[in-house]
Amino acid sequence: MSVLVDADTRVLVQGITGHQGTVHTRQMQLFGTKVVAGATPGKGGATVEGVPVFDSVERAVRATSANASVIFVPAPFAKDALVEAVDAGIPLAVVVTEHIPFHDMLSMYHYARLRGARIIGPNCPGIAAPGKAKVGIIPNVVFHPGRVGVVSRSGTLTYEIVSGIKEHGLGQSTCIGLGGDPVVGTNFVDALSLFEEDPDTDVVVMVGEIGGTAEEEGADYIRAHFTKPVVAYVAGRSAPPGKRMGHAGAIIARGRGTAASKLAALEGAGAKVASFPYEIPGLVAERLQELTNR
Amino acid sequence: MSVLVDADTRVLVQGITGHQGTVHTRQMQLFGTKVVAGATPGKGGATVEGVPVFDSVERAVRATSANASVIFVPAPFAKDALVEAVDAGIPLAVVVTEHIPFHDMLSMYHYARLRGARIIGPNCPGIAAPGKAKVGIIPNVVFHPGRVGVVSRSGTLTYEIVSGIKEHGLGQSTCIGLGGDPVVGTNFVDALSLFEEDPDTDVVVMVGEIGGTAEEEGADYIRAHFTKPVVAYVAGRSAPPGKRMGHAGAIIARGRGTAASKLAALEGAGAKVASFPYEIPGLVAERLQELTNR
Amino acid sequence: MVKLAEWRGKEVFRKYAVPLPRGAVARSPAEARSLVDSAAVPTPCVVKAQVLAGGRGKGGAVRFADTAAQAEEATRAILGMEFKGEKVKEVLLEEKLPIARELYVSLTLDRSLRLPILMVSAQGGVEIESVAEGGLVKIPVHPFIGLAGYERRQAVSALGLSGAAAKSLDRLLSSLWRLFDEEDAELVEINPLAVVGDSLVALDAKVIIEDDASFRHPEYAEVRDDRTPLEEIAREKDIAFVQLDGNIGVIANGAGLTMATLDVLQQSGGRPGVFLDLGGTDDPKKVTEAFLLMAMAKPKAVFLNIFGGVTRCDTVANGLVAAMSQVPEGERFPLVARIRGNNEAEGTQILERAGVASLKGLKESVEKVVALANAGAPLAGPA
Amino acid sequence: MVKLAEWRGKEVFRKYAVPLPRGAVARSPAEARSLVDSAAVPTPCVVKAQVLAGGRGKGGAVRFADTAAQAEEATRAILGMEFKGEKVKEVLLEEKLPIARELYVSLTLDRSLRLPILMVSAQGGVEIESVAEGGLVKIPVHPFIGLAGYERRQAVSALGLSGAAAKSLDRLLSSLWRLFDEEDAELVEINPLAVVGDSLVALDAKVIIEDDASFRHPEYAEVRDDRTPLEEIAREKDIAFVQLDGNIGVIANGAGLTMATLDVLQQSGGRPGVFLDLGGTDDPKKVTEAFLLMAMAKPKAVFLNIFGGVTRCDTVANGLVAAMSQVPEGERFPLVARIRGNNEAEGTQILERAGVASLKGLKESVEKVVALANAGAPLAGPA
Repeated sequence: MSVLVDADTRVLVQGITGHQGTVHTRQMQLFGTKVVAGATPGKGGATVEGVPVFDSVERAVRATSANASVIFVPAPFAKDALVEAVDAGIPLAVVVTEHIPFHDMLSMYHYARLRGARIIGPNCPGIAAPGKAKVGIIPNVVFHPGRVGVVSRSGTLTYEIVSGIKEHGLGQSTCIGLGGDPVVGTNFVDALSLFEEDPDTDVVVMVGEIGGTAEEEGADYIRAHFTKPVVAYVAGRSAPPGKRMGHAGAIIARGRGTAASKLAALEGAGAKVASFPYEIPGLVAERLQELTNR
Repeated sequence: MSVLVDADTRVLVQGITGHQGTVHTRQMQLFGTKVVAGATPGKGGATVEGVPVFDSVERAVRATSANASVIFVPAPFAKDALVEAVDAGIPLAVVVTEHIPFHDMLSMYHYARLRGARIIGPNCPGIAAPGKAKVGIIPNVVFHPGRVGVVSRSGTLTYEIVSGIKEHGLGQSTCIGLGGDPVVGTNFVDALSLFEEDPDTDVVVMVGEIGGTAEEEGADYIRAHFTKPVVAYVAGRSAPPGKRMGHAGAIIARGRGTAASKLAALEGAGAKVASFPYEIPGLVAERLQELTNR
Repeated sequence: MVKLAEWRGKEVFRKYAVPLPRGAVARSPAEARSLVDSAAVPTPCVVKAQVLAGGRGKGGAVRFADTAAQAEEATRAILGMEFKGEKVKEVLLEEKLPIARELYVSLTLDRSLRLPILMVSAQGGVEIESVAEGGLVKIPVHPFIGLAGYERRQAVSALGLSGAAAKSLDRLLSSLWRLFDEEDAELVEINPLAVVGDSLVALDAKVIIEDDASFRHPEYAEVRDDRTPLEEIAREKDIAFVQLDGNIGVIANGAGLTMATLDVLQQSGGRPGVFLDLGGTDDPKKVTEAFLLMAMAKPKAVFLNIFGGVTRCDTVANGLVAAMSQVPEGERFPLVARIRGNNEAEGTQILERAGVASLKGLKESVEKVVALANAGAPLAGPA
Repeated sequence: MVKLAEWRGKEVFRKYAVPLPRGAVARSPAEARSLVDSAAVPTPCVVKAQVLAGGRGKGGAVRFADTAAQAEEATRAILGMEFKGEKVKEVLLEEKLPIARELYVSLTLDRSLRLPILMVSAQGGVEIESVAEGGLVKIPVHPFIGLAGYERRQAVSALGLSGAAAKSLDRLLSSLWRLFDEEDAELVEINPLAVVGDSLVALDAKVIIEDDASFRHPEYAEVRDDRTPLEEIAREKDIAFVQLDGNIGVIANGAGLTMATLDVLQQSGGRPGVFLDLGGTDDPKKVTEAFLLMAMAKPKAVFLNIFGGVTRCDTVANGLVAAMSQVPEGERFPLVARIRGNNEAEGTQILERAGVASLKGLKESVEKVVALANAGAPLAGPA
C-alpha cells in the first residue's frame, strides 16, 4: 500500500501543453504512472507524449476517468484550474504552481474541503510512491521502493534526503512534498495521519523549515496519536528573522516560526532530530533496526 | 426515537428578547423542550421566561452546551445570526425568519454544509417531536405522540393536517416544517431519508405546494429508496402561473412547479395522493392498517 | 418581484458595462422625434413599447423607423396601445444594428441545486421555453467562487464563439455575474444577445430584483411593476394578496392553507377571486386592513379560514368585527368563517356576537361559500 | 512583501474611509513649514520619520511642534537622521489629537487555521509582541463570509467600547476587512488606534501587500521597500536573494536546500553572507545572472550546491562557466561546487573543463569552503 496515490491513480495534467507540463508528463510516465489525460483550454484534440488533451477538465474526466490532477498553470489562473478540477469531481489535486496569492489559496482550500477534495501544495513537488505512481515533479532517480515515508515542506532538500536514503540501501513507501507556501492544502498533521494508517510505512522522515507552526502541530500530533518512529530535520537554523528565505512560507515573523522552537517541539514529542541532512539515512536505519529488534 | 431532535436537545433561542422569541420560548417550554439559553447582542445577563440570555452564541454554548438553535432575528441580520450559530459549533439551526434574501440563504446553506451543520428553513415553523422537544413555532395543541412522520413546506396547513391526524386518534413521531422559501436548508429528500432511518416512524405525510421541483425529487427518492408508505398532498392546484402565492417559493415559473406535475410524480412513485386536506387522516389510517395486516 | 422594464434594466446593464445599442426613452411622439433629430438616437432605429409582458414583436409593440418623422409616428402608434392589459407609457428608441446571430444568456436561481445557474443558448431571439432541452446549456455557479473562468469558457464554447467575440462574451458574463450578485437579482436575461461584427450587444434586458433584498436596494423602491392597484396597496401593507379571475375571496393565514382553501373552493365548483394570506399576525389592525382590502376587490362572497398557531383566533375575530362596520353599505358581502386553533373559543364567541357563525368543517364551509357566491346573494352585509 | 510606509498606508486607508488625523507629507523643512503655514496641517502637530522600522518614538524619529517654525526645525532634524540603517527621506506631519485611549487592531493570516485573523487589544501603542497572551483577542474570519457582524461585536466587546465609539469601530473594522481582502494584504495593522472623543482615529498605519498578488495590483509597483540594493536587483530578476552578515555566499536550488546549506555552513564554523536560491530553472542565462549578482555581494568564498531535479546539472554548469569569465578581475572569489542529480555527469565534466572540481559530499564541501573563507584566500578567480 501507499498513501494518497497507488497503481490505480489516473493522472490528469492541467497545463500539459506548457513546457513544464510536457516535461513532467514524460517523467511521470517513465516513473510508471498512468497519465491518462491533459487539459489546456483551446488545445482539445492535441496529443502530448501520447496523452490526449482536452479543452476542459470535465471532458477529460468523462473520457478518461482521471482521479488525480497535477496543476502546472501559471499563478494568476491556478485558482480557476483548481476549481475546475474540483467541480469535475477530481478528489486529489497536486498544485505545483508557485507564487499563488495566499488569498486565492484560502478560497481554494476551503472550496476543495466543501467539495470533499484534497489539495497537495501549492508550490510543491507533489507525491510519489515508488513502483506505483508519481503525481508531481520529484525526480525519478532518487526513489527506491521501501518502507520509509517522507513528508517535507522542501523540494530539492527532499530530493537530497530521499536520495541519501536510497544510497543507504533503503527505500520509500510514499514521499509527499507539502509545498513551501504559508497556506498549504495538506500539512504535517494530515500527512502523518495518513502514514499512521498505512501498513506499508514503518518510519517517517519529516523535513520542516522555518515559518509558521506546522512542525509544532505535527509534534503535538506525534505525541498524542502517532505510533511510528519519526526522524526529523528542520532547515533554517541560521536564517535571520523577518526575511523570506526563498519560500513564501519560510519566514520568522513576530518571533514565531524559528527553527529552535520546531526542533524543541519535535524532540519533545520523541522524534529523532538530525542536526545535518546527511545524518538522516543513518537515523532512519537505526529506527528500522529497533523495530526489527522488538 | 425521533428525527433531528429528541429529549436531549438543548435549545438556544437567537433573538429571545424580541416579541416572537419570548412568546415561543414559553411555548417550547410548555411543550417540554429544554430551552437552555437565549442570545441577543447587548442583552447578556438578562433572563427571559427563566432562560439566561447571553451576548453571543459562543458564550451561550460555552455556558449551556446548547446543541440546537432557533433563529427569530429579523431578515437583514439572519445570515449573521446563522453564521454565528454555526461558528459556535451548533449542529442544527431552525430559521423561522421570513423574507431572507435567497442570495443570503445560498451562502448560509453552503457555509453550514462546509461547517457540518444542518439548517431547517428559513421561513419555516420548525421541528417538533411530541413528548420530546420542539424547536420552532408549531402550535403545541395539534400534537400527539405517535408513529406518523410529517414533512411539509407549509405552516398553518400543516397545523390543520397534524391536528386532523390527532383528531383521528393517531399521533406523530416528528413533524418537520421545511419552510416556504425557494432555497431551504433541508428538503423533502433530506427529510425522507431521515424518516427512512427512524424506527419509530411507520408512515410519512408529505405536504407540498407549487413552485420548484422538490416534490418531484422527493418522488424520485421514494421510488428509488423509500420503503415506508407515503400520503401526499400538494397545495396550489388552482394557482395561476407567474404569481407568488404567499410563500417566496410558491410560484409557477416558466412552466415549472405546477401542482399537476408534482401530483403526477408522487402518484407515479406510489404515494397515496389526497385530493382534499381532510382526506389525509383517513388515508394515513388505511396505510397503518395495511402495515398491521401484513 | 421587482421586474424592471427594458429601459430600466438597461440602465443597470450600463452600470456594469454590458454593451448596449445607443438609444433613449421617449414618453411622447414629439420627444421621440427630437431624439432622432438631435442624433441622440441614430437611424435606422427601433421603437419598442416599454411593457413587462413578452411577445412584443408579434404584438405590434415593436416598430422600425428610418427618419425622425417615422420615429414620431411609430411612437404615437405604440403609446396609444394597451399591450396585454398594460398601458404603454414609454417607448425605447434604439439604433438598429446589423445582427449576425442572436444568442440567449441568463442568470437565475436553481432551487434544486441551491446554486445560481448560468443558461446560454445559441438559439436566441425566441421564447427560451420553446428551445429544445439540448439547445440550452446550464452551468451552475458557486457563490463562494463566482462565475469561474472555466465556466465562462464553457459558455463561449457552447455558443460557438471565438476570437474577439469570445473575449466580448467572457467580459459580458463577468459583468452579468457581478450584476446578479451585487444587485440581488432573481433573474438577469438577455434575449436576444446579438453578435454584431465581432462583439456582443444586449438587444433586450430582463432584470428582476428580489423583493426581499429591498432593504439593501432603496434605488428600486420606485420601480413600477405588473401588480394590480390592489396588489400594490397590499404590498405596501405587507399582505400577501393575489387577484384571480373568480368571484370568491379567501382570507386565510399561511400560504399553504390559503392555497389549499382556494383549491378546495375550485374543486367544489367555486371560482376563487382573491388570495389573501394574512401571514402570522397578532395585530387586529392588520386583520382590519386585510378585510377592507378584500372589500375593495368586490367579491361575491368571502371565506375566512384561520388556523390559529402564531395568530390567535380572538385577534382575528376582533379585527374582523372592527372592519365589518367600516365597509361601505354598497360593498358588503356574504361571509363564511372558520376559525380554529389558538383561542378558538374566544374567537368564535366574538364572531357570534357580531352575527357571524363559525363553521367547523372545511368541506361544509366551502360548500356554503360556493352556494352564496353562485346564488348572487344580495350584497347587504355579512351573512 | 510590499511594505508600505505609514503615509502610503494611510493613502490606502483613506480609500477605504478609515478615519485619519489631518496631515500631509513633507520632503524638506521648508515644505513642512508651508504645510503648517497654509493650515494644511493644524497645530499642535506631530512630525514622524517615514521609515519601515518600528520604535520610532523612542528613537527620536517622532517630534512635536506647536508652530510652523518648530515643524520646520523638527523636520530638519528628522530628515538628517539615519534610522536603523534607513535614510529618512520623508516626514508625515499630522495634527495632534486629544487621545482618550490607545487600542490595537490588525488583520493578518493565521497559517494554522488557514484563515485570516482579526486581532484586537485594549493595550495599543506598544509593541504588540509585548502584550501578554490574554491581552490580545484573536478572531478568525472566514473568507466565504467576510468579517461577520457578530465578529465585529466580539471585537467591540473585547475593547470595552459602547455607543458611538462602538459604531465607529464597527465601521472601521468593515473597512479594514475590505482593504485586507481587496488589496491582497498580508498585514493591516493600526497601532495605536486612538479613541478621540467618541470616535476612532488611526494614528499609525502598517500595510503589507502580498508580493505574489502584484499581478492584480500594479499600483504598488513603485513602492520602495526595506530591501538592500542587491536584493532589489534580485527581485527584478526573480531570484530569491537575501543578504546576511557573513562572508560566504551560497548558491543552491530550492529554498529548503539553500537554507540547509547555510545551516551546515554555520554549524561548521562558517559565516553565511548570501542566500541565493536559483529555484527551478533550465535557463543557463539565469544561472549566469545569479552568479554575477553573487559577485556583486563580494563574498570571500562561494559554495554552489545543486541538486538537479527540474534543474539540470549541465544547465547550471554552462551558466556558471559563462559567468566566470564575466566577473571583473578584482571581484573574483574561490568557488566550491557540488552538483548532483539530473545530468550530473555532464555538469561535472563541464565544470572540470573550466577548472572547477565538483565534490560529492556535503560535509567535505562545506569544510572546504569554510577553510577558504577563513583563510582569506586571494580573490583571484574560482579556486
